[in-house]
Amino acid sequence: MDVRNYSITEKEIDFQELVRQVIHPRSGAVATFLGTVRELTNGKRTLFLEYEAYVEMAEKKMRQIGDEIQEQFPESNVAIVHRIGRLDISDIAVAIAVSTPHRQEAFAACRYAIERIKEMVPIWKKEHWEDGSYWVGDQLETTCYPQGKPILGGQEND
Amino acid sequence: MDVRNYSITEKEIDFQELVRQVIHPRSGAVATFLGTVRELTNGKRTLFLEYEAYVEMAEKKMRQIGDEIQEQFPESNVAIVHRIGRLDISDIAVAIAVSTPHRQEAFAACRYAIERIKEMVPIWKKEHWEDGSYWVGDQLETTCYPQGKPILGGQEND
Amino acid sequence: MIKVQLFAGLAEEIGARRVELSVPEGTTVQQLKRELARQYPRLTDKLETCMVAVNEEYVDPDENVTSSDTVVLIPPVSGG
Amino acid sequence: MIKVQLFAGLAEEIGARRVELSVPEGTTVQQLKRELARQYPRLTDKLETCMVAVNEEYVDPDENVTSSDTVVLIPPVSGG
Repeated sequence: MDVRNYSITEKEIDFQELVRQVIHPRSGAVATFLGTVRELTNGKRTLFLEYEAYVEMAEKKMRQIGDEIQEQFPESNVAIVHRIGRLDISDIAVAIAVSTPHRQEAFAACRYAIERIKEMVPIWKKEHWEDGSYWVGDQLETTCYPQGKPILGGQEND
Repeated sequence: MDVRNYSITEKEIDFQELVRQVIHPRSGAVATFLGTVRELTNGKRTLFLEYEAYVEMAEKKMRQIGDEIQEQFPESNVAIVHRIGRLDISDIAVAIAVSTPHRQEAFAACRYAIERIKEMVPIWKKEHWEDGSYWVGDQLETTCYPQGKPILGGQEND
Repeated sequence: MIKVQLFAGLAEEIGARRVELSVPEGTTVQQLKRELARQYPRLTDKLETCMVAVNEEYVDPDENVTSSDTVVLIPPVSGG
Repeated sequence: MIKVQLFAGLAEEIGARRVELSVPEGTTVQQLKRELARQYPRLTDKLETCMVAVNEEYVDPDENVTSSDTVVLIPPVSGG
């Protein structure tokens, strides 16, 4: 699998290109997931988001997620791209595409990918509101790592 | 919801446009599903497929599926397009996009949509091989409707 | 006279996408299928697994149809 | 001297993306965090919820680090 299938970008995500990367004669199904910037979270209005990544490790971890999926589903093809920088409402922050011979596997793999990204890919999000801003994952109500390693289930934007 | 969100087309599916139709400030997640033409089914090589639809009713039934989803997930947006005519290997036959505030609902709704399409939207597929062709759903091994109405689970291409 | 539309394998089997059947107004869907099978014996097996849509909705076999209805035979679907 | 990279809220808190700590070669990740908290007391709470990546892999607190390692503090992630 090509390394470009897993990337961090500062540009708008080319969704069509991502899907093209995974479509394959052996596949009958492509499931994709897009995380978009939502305006309201818990009743609070977001103005925009700022994403930052430890790029080298983030790309490596996204590739690892792809490898994990291909271990479970040997005939799958995976592509993941995450955008960083300033993102406005409705912008696409993350896009995942997985192709498999049959649809059940495509859905399962796609869900797995987004859960794993939220669990352990070193990317951070700063919310900006009218009255302030904060780094999600940086406040009391968010994930902490009592075991020193990521566990499932943090604060969710989608 | 706009009627154009549910359509049968003879042209290549504009996937990006489909996603654009469902992205919404209230949404944080878009799940999509693409059914693509797979080359091998049960070890047999497909040359191409031919899809036919009872267009008026198919669009009406796809819209009904969207309505069923919006009943379950009031904040969802749905778009479905199915292509007909001759489709070659790796061409996209059906594309579904669902946006919701959170990702669990988007995945659930997207899966629901494809199952329902396969269950009851009047579209038919003819497989063409080196040594012949047949209308799927027209042979002994495929779905029959003992109750006179569609039941879940037919022959699957994806 | 009731017009019936055919699709996919059904249309191919008899080389027509539309047939007219002389059945009384208000006949049931079931009777309509029986008349079709009588006129086109090759359709008999396929008709057994067919649904019928009247005015773009699936109907039960005991539904009545008239000449103003749009009647369509729906073989098992295979879209997606 | 061990160089440590910081991201997100951690970097913002001290206004730097990189700090150098004079700790002995082969010190543990846990000791490194303690030294950081000593030099930057404002980071203390945040450090508790931080992971540490050495050469782009998450490591346990008792892992040893040397000056040739790439050491990065990873606050709880929030991508996706």
